[in-house]
Amino acid sequence: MTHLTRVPISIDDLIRAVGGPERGGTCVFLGTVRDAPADGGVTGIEYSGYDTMADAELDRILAEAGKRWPESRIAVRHRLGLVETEEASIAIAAAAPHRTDAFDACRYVIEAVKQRLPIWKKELRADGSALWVDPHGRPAVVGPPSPPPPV
Amino acid sequence: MTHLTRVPISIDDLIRAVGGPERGGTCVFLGTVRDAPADGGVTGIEYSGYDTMADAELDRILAEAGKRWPESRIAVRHRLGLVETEEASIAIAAAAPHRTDAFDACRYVIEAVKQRLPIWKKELRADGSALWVDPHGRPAVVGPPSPPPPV
Amino acid sequence: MSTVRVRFFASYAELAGCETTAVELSLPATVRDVVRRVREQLPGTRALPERPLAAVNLRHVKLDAPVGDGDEVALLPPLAGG
Amino acid sequence: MSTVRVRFFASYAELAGCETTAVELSLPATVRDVVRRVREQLPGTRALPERPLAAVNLRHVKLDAPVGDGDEVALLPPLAGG
Repeated sequence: MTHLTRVPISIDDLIRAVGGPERGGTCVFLGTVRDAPADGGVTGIEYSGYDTMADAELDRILAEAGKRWPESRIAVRHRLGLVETEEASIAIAAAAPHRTDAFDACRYVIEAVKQRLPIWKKELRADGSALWVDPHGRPAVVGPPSPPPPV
Repeated sequence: MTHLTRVPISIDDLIRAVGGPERGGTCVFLGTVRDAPADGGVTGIEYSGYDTMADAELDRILAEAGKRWPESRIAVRHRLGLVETEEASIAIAAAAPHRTDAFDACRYVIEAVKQRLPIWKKELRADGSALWVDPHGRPAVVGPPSPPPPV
Repeated sequence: MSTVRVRFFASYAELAGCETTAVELSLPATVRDVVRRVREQLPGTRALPERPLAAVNLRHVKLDAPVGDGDEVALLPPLAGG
Repeated sequence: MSTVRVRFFASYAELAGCETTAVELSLPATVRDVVRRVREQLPGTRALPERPLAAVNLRHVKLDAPVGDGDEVALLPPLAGG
């Protein structure tokens, strides 16, 4: 089963996927695309990935978390393609009998995702330029966005 | 504005209430009513509260969190009345520019709620009995549920 | 004599047999004095813990907190929100 | 001679001018050997960092990890998931 999607993530579906009568706490994390007015405005981010590896890596991350918090149930979705400002690029839901485990498991997954997921983003600027984003450094201008944002 | 509600909580509305282009991380916590098969099954929980104080206390908790995480925006809803198994009795959403703050602010609110909110719950058992729940101790049988669960 | 309004909730309302009552007492007085007076007035409340959780005017307080005329004092069962 | 498939992503695909290529090399060989061969084959990849992130068969590896015939080697720009 794939954790990657090209359509908006349904938070309700994700919460339902991890819910259950024995799990009383659910922690959800959403990462949303931020605007950057200082850089002339960001209209969206184009996400691309090494799909097969990203999916395998997410499987491994969920398996690790499942081993560490055996009573938890966790689901994750990551967007690919164009994600507009304020939309969620990633959503994680972790449910557990007790809230501490739900928080910790959710946190574990997002930290592992940030460190390990082979996914890249190109910031689409309001002026029509596009930049590959290196979260650890400076973005570099690489030219006009491709493909152009849909109308 | 009241943080208390007698109808199911819309998570999407709560997320929208805290979202914004400068806040890239949103942490949501849901507390849901657990079943307790060992106790013969729980069909729901009847929540009652000291409404005016609960609302004031939630205002104070949100103000404290807002002072501690000034760039965050936080919303909370707590159910009153009958909440059926697997429904959320509480939902908190905290959005912030960075995920650590979103997690920490959300966690702060749920811990404060557990310690300070004047709300009580009566567990409705499958056998028709009802028990006031003391989260720090043993529930005590207090008689048949009132009002009876809706069909 | 001053009057404070006393509110009971959840299991305490069941023990008291009522949800609100009025208590008269001379000032200065504390929440502890209110609890003492309530025990005299409503025999069911003798089953309450020696030192119940309390609030005055919508804020948690200790039992030695002062009360004034017109205050709303609440006696709170163990909290179970969330 | 053995063959490994090499994949480029995002900015590295732009530098390489392609998304996949095949590299031939004699075993034993490591990812570092693959990177060296890629630099010879595709001049654009000389702009890649000395020690790029790499994966073999969908797993992160260090540059001294061995590669075998038929392996899929990927060179990964700084990760930006989440």
